[in-house]
Amino acid sequence: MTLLLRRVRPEQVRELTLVFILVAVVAFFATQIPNYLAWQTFTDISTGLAIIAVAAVGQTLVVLTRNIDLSIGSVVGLVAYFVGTLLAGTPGMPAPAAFGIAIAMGGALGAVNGVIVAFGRVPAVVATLGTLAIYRVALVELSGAKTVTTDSLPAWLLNLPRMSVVSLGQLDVRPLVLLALAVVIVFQLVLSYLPYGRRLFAIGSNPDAARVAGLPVERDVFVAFLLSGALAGLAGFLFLVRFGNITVVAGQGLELQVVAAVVVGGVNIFGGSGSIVGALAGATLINVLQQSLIRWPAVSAFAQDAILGLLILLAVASDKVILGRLRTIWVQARRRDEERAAATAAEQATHGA
Amino acid sequence: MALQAGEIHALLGENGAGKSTLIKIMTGVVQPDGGDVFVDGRQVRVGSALEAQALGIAAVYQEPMIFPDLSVAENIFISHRDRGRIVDRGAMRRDAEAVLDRLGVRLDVGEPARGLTVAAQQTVEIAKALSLRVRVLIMDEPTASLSAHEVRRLFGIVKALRGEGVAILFISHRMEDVFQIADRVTVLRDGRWISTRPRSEVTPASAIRDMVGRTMGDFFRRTPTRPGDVVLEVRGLAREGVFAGVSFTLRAGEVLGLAGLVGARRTDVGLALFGIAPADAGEVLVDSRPVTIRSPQDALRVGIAYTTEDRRQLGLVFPLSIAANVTLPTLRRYLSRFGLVRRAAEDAVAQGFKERLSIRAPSVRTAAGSLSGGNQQKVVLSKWLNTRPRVFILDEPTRGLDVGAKAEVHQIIDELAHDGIAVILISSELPEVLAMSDRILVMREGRQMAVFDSAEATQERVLAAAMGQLATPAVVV
Amino acid sequence: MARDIFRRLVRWEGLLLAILAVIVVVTGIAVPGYLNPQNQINLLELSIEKAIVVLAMTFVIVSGEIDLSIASVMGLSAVLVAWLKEQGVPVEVGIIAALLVGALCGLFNGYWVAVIGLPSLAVTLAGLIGYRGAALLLVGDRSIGGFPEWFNRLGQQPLLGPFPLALMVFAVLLVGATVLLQFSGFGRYAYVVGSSPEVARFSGVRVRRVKLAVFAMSGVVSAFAGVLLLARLGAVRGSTAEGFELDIITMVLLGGVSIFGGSGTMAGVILSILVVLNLRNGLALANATGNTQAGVIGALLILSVLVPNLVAAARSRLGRGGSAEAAVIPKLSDL
Amino acid sequence: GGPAAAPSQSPTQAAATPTQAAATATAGGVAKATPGQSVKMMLLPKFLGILPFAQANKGAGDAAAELKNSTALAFVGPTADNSVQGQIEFMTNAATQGYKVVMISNNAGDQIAPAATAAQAAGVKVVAWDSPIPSAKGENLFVAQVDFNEMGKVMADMALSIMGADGGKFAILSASPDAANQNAWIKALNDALKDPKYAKVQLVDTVYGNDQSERSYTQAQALVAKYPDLKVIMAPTTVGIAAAAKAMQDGKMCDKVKVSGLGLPSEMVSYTINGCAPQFALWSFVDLGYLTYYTSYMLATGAIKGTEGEQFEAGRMGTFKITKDPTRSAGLRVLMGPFKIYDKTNVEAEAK
Ligand SMILES: Nc1ncnc2c1ncn2[C@@H]1O[C@H](COP(=O)(O)OP(=O)(O)OP(=O)(O)O)[C@@H](O)[C@H]1O
Ligand SMILES: Nc1ncnc2c1ncn2[C@@H]1O[C@H](COP(=O)(O)OP(=O)(O)OP(=O)(O)O)[C@@H](O)[C@H]1O
Ligand SMILES: [Mg+2]
Ligand SMILES: [Mg+2]
Repeated sequence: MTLLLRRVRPEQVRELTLVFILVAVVAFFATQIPNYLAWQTFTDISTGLAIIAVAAVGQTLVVLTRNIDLSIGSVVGLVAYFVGTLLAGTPGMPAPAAFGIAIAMGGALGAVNGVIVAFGRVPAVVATLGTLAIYRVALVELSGAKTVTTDSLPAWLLNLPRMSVVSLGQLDVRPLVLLALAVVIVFQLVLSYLPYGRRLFAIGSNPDAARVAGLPVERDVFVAFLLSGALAGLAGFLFLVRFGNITVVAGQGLELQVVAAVVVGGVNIFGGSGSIVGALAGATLINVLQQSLIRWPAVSAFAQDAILGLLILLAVASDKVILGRLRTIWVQARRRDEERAAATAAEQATHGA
Repeated sequence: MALQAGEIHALLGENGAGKSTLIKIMTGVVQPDGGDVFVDGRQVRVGSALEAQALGIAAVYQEPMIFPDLSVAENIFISHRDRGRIVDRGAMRRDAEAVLDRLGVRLDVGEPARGLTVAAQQTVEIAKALSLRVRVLIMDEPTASLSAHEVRRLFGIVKALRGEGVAILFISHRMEDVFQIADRVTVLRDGRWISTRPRSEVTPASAIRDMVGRTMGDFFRRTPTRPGDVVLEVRGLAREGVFAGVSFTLRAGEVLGLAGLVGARRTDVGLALFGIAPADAGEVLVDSRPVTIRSPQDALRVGIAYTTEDRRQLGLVFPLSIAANVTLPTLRRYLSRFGLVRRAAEDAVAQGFKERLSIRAPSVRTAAGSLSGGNQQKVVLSKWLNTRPRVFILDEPTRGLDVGAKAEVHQIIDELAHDGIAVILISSELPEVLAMSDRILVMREGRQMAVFDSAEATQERVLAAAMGQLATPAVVV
Repeated sequence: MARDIFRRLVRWEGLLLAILAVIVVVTGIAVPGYLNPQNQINLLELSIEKAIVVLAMTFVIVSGEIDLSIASVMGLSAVLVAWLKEQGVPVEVGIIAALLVGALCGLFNGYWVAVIGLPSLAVTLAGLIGYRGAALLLVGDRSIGGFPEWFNRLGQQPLLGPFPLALMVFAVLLVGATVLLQFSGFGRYAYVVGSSPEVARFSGVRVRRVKLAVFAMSGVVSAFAGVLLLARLGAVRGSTAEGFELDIITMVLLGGVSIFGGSGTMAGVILSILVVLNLRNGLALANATGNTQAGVIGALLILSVLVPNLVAAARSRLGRGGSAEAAVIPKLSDL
Repeated sequence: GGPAAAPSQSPTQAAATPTQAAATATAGGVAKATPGQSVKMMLLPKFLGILPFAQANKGAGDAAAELKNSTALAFVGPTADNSVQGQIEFMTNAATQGYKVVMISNNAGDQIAPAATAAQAAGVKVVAWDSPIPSAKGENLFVAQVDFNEMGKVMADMALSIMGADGGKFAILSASPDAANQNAWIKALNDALKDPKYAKVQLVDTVYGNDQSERSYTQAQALVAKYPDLKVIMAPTTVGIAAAAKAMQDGKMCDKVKVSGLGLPSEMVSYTINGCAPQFALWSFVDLGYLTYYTSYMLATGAIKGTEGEQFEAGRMGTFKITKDPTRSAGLRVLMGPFKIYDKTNVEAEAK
C-alpha cells in the first residue's frame, strides 16, 4: 500500500477517469440505441478515430511546449490531395513510397511552422493561424478545382480500409486503427522515457527556466512542430485512404476537433502537463459522443449539436470533479499511511530501548 | 575578479548592485557588452547556458527556476546529459533522494514541484547544482529562504566541495553567513567592482561601508511601545493535515514573531488568517468579535493584511506600474463616479509611499517588475499599508534584501507597531525574529511548540523548540 | 521593463499604423473606387458585426481566457429574434430576449470557467457546438425573413448622412470599450486577472467575478452583434455567422493582444481591424478571390511579427545595441 | 416581343450605354445577342476549388469567346469556410468595381437579398444560377439547371428502380440544412412520393453531411446502423454521394445498401460499375455556365429585358424562354434541363 501510494499519484492515472467516463457513455448509449454494442459500431468509430488520434498525438507534442498548431486541418487536406494526385499520376508507385512522401511532406509543412515559431519567435497561434490560411490557399491553387477521385487511385489504396489485419469472429481490426495505435504507443513511450519527451514538459512548464537550464529550447520546439506536421501528413494519408475523394475542403475544421480532443484529454493548453494516452482518450470520448448521437433514433438531426455541446461540457466537468475527488482520497490515504508508519517506528524504538 | 579552485568566495553588494547580472553573464544567460571571461586561463565566450555547463559552471539562481509541472526528481535531473538515452525513473528517484539527503531535506521527489514553498524550491535548485559535477559553483542567495538548521547543512556541503577543489562563488545579504564560511570577499557597488579582500581583513562594518559607500549603524533595534487592546485572538486554529492547535492573542502595537524550521507551516497559518486557504477548525476573533475568514476579501474587511513570501509569483503584477500595484487591493477608493480610475489620486498615494518608504524608482509610473528586490518589497508593503490594516501579517518580509533595505523594513515594522498595528512577523532569520518581536511563537511540523516573551527568548531556546527538543512539547493535533 | 513594454507597444501600434498607411496608399493608387467614401463605408459595414465582437473579445483575451462560442451566440440571438417573431412576439421584445439569452450564454460559459475552473478553450468549444445546436433546434432547415420594415431599414439603409446604424453603434461601443479597458477599474482588473490571476487573488481581487463579467459581456455583445447582423441581412438561417470566431480572434491577435492575457491595447486592436478590413476590401476590388485574401492576411499575420523580430535579431548581431529581447513579441513565454 | 432594332454601334459605345445597346431582333420575337460588346461580368460560385463550378466557368468562358466580349470574365469567389459572408462582400463590392452583371450560385439564401437589391439599385444585373435567391428579391433571373419539381420525381424514380417493385426504406444525405437548392429538391421529392406509384417507397430520415467528405461518410455509416433494413441512400449532392458510396464500399455493404442521387460521372464511375451506386443523375455544369453567361450578356446589353415571356437564342444551346418560376413564390426562371441519368451503360463514356 505504502509503495503504491508513493509511486502512483492521481495525476499519473488521470486517463483512467476519462476511460471511466467513456465506459459510462457507452453504457448509456447501449441502452438507447439498438445493436449499439456491435463490432460494426466499433469498426466504424475506430477507423474514423484513427485519423483524429494520429493528428492529436502531434498536437499534444506541440501543446506540451506551450504552443499550438492550428494548421493541422490544412496540412491534412494538402497532403491528402498532393499524395492522391501523385498516386493518380503514377499508379505504379509502391505503397511505402506514398506513405513516406505523405509523412515527409507533412514534416516539411510542420518544419515551416517550426522555423517561424521557434527561430522567428512568432507566437504559435499567430504563426499557425497564418499557415492555416496559407496552406489551404496552396491547396486551392494547386488543385485547380480538380478533385482526387477514388477511381484514379490504385487498388491497394482503395482496398486498405476494407482489409482487416486481425479478424476475431466479427471483430475486424483495420490497418488504419493498428497504425494509429502504434503511433500512440510509440509517442507515449517517447514522452515517458526519452530525454526529449521530458524536455518538452520542461519547456512548456517554464520556458525561461528551460533556457537557463541549458535545454535546447528552440531546437526542441522546432522538432515538436516538425513531428506535428509529419503526423498530420500521416493523418492526411489516412484521410486519403479512408475517403478517396479529396476536395479543397478536405480536413477543414479538423484542427478544432484535434484541439478539442487534446484539451478534453487533459493536456494543459498552457503547456507542461498531459499525455498522449490522455489525448487519445479525449479524442475517443468526443468521437464516441458524436457518432453515438447520430445513431440515436430519439434525437433529430437538428438536436444533435445542442446535446453534443452539453455532453462535452459535462464530460470535461466530471473529469475535473472525479480527479479532484481522487486527489483528496489519495492525500488522506497517504497521510493515514504515514501516520501508521510513524507509529510503528515509534513502537519499535520503545521496544528497542 | 578571480575565482580560485578550492575557495569560497563571497560576493556582496546592495540590492541592484549587479551581482545577479554578473553571474548571469558568467553562466551565459545574459551576454556582456564588454569584458572577458577566462576559465583555467583560457579566454572563453559563454554564449549559452549549455556552454557554461560544458565548462563546468553551475549556478543556483536567486529566483528559483523550477519547472512546476515536473516532479522534484525530474527538476533535479532535467538538464543532465550524462544519464543515458532512456529515462530510468527508479534510478532518478533514488539519486534525487540521495542528493536531497545530503542537504538534510526530506521531500517527496515524485511530487510535482508546483506545490513547493519557496524554501523547498530553493533546495531543489541547490540539489540540481550539486548533482552536476562542477568546477565552479555559483550560488545566488541560497540561504535567503533557509533557516539556521538548513543553512548549517548547506555550509557543510559547501565546505566539502571546497575540499574537492571546487571554486564556489557565493552571494548573500546575511553577514553572519559570509563571516562563517567565506575565504575571500568581493564587494560590488552600482555594477562596479569595489574591493576583494581575504576574510580576515574584512569586518562587517568595513564590508557594509564598501557596499553602501557610508557607515551604518548596528542591527536594528525596536523602540519600546505600549501595547494596546487585544486586536486578534486565535483559538485552536487548524487546517486538516496541515496545522493544528494554533492559539495566541495579539495586541495593538505588538509584534508577534513566528519562528520555525522550513516547512513548519507558518506560511499556512498566515494563509489561513488571510482566507487564501481557510482554516477548517478553530476560532478567530477580531476586536473580541468572532469572524469567519473564507476569502481575502473577508480578511480585508476585518482589517487583516498579508504580504506573501513569494514576492515574484504572488506579490506584484510586474507589467503594471508601481501606482497601480499599490492601489490594487483598494482600487475602489480610486474610482470616480463612473468607475474610471482617478490616476492623479492614485499617483499621489503611490508618491506618498514612495517618499515615506524611500522607494528608489524613476517614477510611480515605472513598472513594478523593473525594480530591485528591496524596492519591490517596499511596493508590496505600501500596497498593504494602504489598506490600513489592523493586523499585518508579514511573511519573510526581508528575504533577499540587503542590509540597508532590511534596516529600512525593520524601521517600517517598528513604525507600524507605533501606529498601533498588530504585526505578525514570519521569518526564517532567527536574529531578525529575536530582535523585532515582542513575543515569539515557535512552530514545528504544523504544531505550536511554545510561545516565548522577548525577554526569555534566546537563539538556543527557540531553535530547540523548533527542532522539537523542548522539554515539554505542547502536543496538539 | 516598463520602457521595454512601452517601446514594444509603441512599436507594435506604430507598425500596424505603417502597414495601414501602406495599404491605403497603395490601394488608393492602384485600385479605382477604393477611396470612394461609399466604398469606405461599405468595407466597414460588411464586417461591422465582427468588429463589434472583436471589442468584447479583446477583454476576454486580455483577461487570459478565450471565447470560441461568440459566433454561435451571434447566430443563436439572430435566430431567436426570428423565431420569436414567428411565434407572434414583436421584434422589439425579441431583441431584448436575445440580449438576455446572450448574457445567459456568457454567464454559463463564465460559470464553468471561473467557478468550476475548467479551461475556457474546452468550455467555449462546447459552447460553439451547443449554442449553434440550439439555433438549429429553433429553425432547423428553414430560413426566416420578412421582418418589419423599420427593422430592415435600420440594418440596410443609412441612418445619419451616409452612416448606417451599426456603424454608429460601433463608434459608440469603440469609445466605450476603449475607456472601459484603458481607463476604468474594470479594465485594470481585466489586465491584472489576465497577467497574474494568483497575484490578483492574493490582492483581494474577486477574480471569479471579473471573469464572469467578462464572459457575460462577451455574450451580450455577441448577441447584440447577432441582432445587427440579422437587421443587415434581413433573413436568418441556422448557420448565420458560422465560422466568424476565427476572423475575430485573428483581428484581436494581430492587434497585439497576447493570447496568454495581460497585455495589449484597444488602439492596437482598432488598427488591426482597419488593416484587415482595408486589405480585404482592396484585394477584393482588385479581383482577388477569397482564397487570395485569406492567404495574404495569413502571410501578413506572420510577417508583421517575423520581420521586426528578424530586424531586431540582425541588429543585435551587428552589435548596434538593442538585444534580440527587444523584438516585438520576443519570448516564447510571451506567446 | 423582342426589343426594337437598334442602330449599330461600336462596342465601346455600347458598353457606355447598355440600355440602348445593340441587339438584333429576329423574327418570331426570339432575341439574339450582338457579339463584340464590352460588358464587365462576374461569375460568383458558392466557393472556389471544386469541379462543378470550374466546369461552369469553362462553359461561361466558351460563351464569352463566342460573344467576343472584350472585357475578361472574372471568376472570383470566397473561401469555402467564409462562403456566405464572402458572397455578400463580393455582391456589395460589385457596383464599386463597375460590374454590370453578377452571376451567382447563391449559397447565402435570402441573406444575400439586401446586398443584391443594393447592387441592382446601382445598376448591376443579378443573375442566379445553380442555386437561386429563395425570395427572388434582388434577383433579375434564375438560370435553373433543371426543374426543381422534376428533380423530386427523378430521385423518387431512381429510388424505386433501384429497390424494385417491392420498395423499401431510403434516407436522404443532404448537404447543409440551409442549402436552398437541396431543400427545394428534398421538398419536391417529398411531394413526388405522394404519388401512389411510390406507395412502397418510404423515406425514413434526412441527415446532413455539410458537403464535407468526412461528415458525409460517417453520416452514411450511421444511417446504416440506425436503419438495419435501409435500402438506398439518396444524396442530392456530389460530395455526399461519393462519400456515401465509399462508406458502403469500405463497409462491404454495397449489396445491401445502394447509393444514388446527384453525382459527377468522373467521381462515380467505379461505384456505378461495381454496383455500389447503380444509378445517379446530373446535368452539365459546362452547359449551365454557358447558358448563364449568354443570358446575362443579353440582359446586360439590353438584348433582353428580363421580363416574363421573352424568348432568346443562346448560341449552341438553342432557344429559351423566360417564365415564372413555378417552384418559388416569386421570381423568373430560364430553364435549362434536362437531366441525364447515368448507369453502367453510359457512365464510362461521360467520365472519360
Ligand atoms: N529585467 C530588468 N530590466 C531592467 N533592469 C533590470 C532588470 N533586472 C535587473 N535590472 C537592474 O539591473 C541592476 C542590477 O540588478 P541585479 O539583479 O544584478 O542586482 P543584484 O545585485 O543581484 O541585487 P539583489 O541583491 O537585489 O539581488 C539593477 O539596477 C536592476 O534594477
Ligand atoms: N513535510 C512536508 N511534506 C510535504 N510538503 C511540505 C512539508 N512541509 C512543508 N511542505 C510544503 O510547505 C507548505 C507549508 O509550509 P509553510 O510554508 O507553511 O511552512 P513555513 O514554515 O512557512 O516554511 P517556509 O519557511 O519554507 O515558508 C505546504 O504547502 C507544502 O507544500
Ligand atoms: Mg540578485
Ligand atoms: Mg513560509
